[in-house]
Amino acid sequence: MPDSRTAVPAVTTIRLVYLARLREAFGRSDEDLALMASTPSVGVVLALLRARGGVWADELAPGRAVRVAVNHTVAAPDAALRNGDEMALLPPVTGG
Amino acid sequence: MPDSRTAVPAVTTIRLVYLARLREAFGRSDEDLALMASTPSVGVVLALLRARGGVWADELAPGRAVRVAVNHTVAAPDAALRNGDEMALLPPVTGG
Amino acid sequence: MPVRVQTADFDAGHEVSGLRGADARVGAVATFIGTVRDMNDASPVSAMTLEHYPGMTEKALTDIVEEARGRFSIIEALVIHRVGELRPTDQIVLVAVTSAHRGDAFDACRFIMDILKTRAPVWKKEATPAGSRWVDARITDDAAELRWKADTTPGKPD
Amino acid sequence: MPVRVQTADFDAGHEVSGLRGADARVGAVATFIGTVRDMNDASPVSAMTLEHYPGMTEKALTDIVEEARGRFSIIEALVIHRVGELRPTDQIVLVAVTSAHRGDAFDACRFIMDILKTRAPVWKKEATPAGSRWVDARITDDAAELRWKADTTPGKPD
Repeated sequence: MPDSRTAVPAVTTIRLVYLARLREAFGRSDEDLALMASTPSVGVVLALLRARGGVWADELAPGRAVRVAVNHTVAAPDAALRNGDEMALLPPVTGG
Repeated sequence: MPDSRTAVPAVTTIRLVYLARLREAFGRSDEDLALMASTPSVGVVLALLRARGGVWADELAPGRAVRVAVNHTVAAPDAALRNGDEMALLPPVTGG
Repeated sequence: MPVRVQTADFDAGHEVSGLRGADARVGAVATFIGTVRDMNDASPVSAMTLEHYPGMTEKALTDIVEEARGRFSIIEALVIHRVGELRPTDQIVLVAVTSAHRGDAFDACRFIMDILKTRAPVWKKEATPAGSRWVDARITDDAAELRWKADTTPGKPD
Repeated sequence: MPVRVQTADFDAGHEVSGLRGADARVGAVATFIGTVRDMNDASPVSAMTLEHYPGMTEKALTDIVEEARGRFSIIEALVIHRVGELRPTDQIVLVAVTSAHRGDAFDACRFIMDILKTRAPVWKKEATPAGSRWVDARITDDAAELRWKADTTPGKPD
């Protein structure tokens, strides 16, 4: 059993969900992502995804109208992420 | 046959209609009225009705919220009346 | 006919379906139903009688619908106003409007109701424990009409 | 439940009757139905698919209804949003609100629709002669939401 004073690096695993146009652009509806960052946030994940380049960098470029929801609630870039959170990327909505 | 140059005094007969509270106050729903005035108008008829005194004077006192319609269209006091016109007295409406 | 005055009840769902028809230009349907409450001005109401001025009511409602057509981009509009004896929870009035977009449907539906409230020659007499009474016109109804008045010319009060 | 997301069609008349129930406090019922048009942005539309984010849609709609309850004096409210494959003239969304007086019913119904349009995680993909396309968010929808913003705090865009 690990001693708390010699903790292994914290791993935060979140589930990413891609909706509508983003689901089609990324070719997947969801994926799990393991984060090593000490204080994982929405902004950190967005930066990681942009770093994948190509369509990821295009669709998530700053200024693109993409909203983020964490556990079904709209969240700002500085929102913290906890293990097991569901972070969804939403294009502008067009229901109703 | 009367010669137009020696015309008999013009008689204008109108139908008066009383609605809702006014119908109950006046104890009648309608009546015919023969007017001798040379230029009969809504205002002339209102004055004639007020001159009856009692509930007529009360209900039609200047400042009371009574609307007049002539032939189903709201009319101002200076609106002219022609033979056969229907002039209705309407309390403030409360439908819908 | 986009306007009906009747003693019979109406089936709002059926009326709205008929108004929409199979018209695929319609993207928005706004509907209002007025119903009899069992309380008014702090008195219990057990029943009400709606009296109207036959002929003028139909004309006034038709004019209001035409005015709404002139102000808003609407496809169809329907007004049904009941008269006679009504009881709490009974339906009194239906206004339904179809349009391409929701703004026009909402605006026109509300416009028709607001103007109807101040111009349709209809009067309510309520049965209360203290006897029957003619309902007083609401100040708020005049205020609601005024909101639309900037660019219209409703009949002037005498 | 005042909020439902479903593929099945709905019977607006039946839903509104159920919402009113036998509640004699209700004096006003405002209803909005959104329907599929056969034309959008100058292209014919033969069908559309509505995709949503299960779980969040229900939560967003429930939050919007709660916000309406906080802002307006309403008795009951119902929102039904369909998802899946729809064709022109099909019903998409129903918003129905009951209240004592018409101002609150109209305001709350419109508020719910305006906010739903900008916050419910639902997306339309249209089938047109040029192929299928995701519908662009309307500037007018953002403007409609802004009308209500003075005293509310909707989720910020990222």
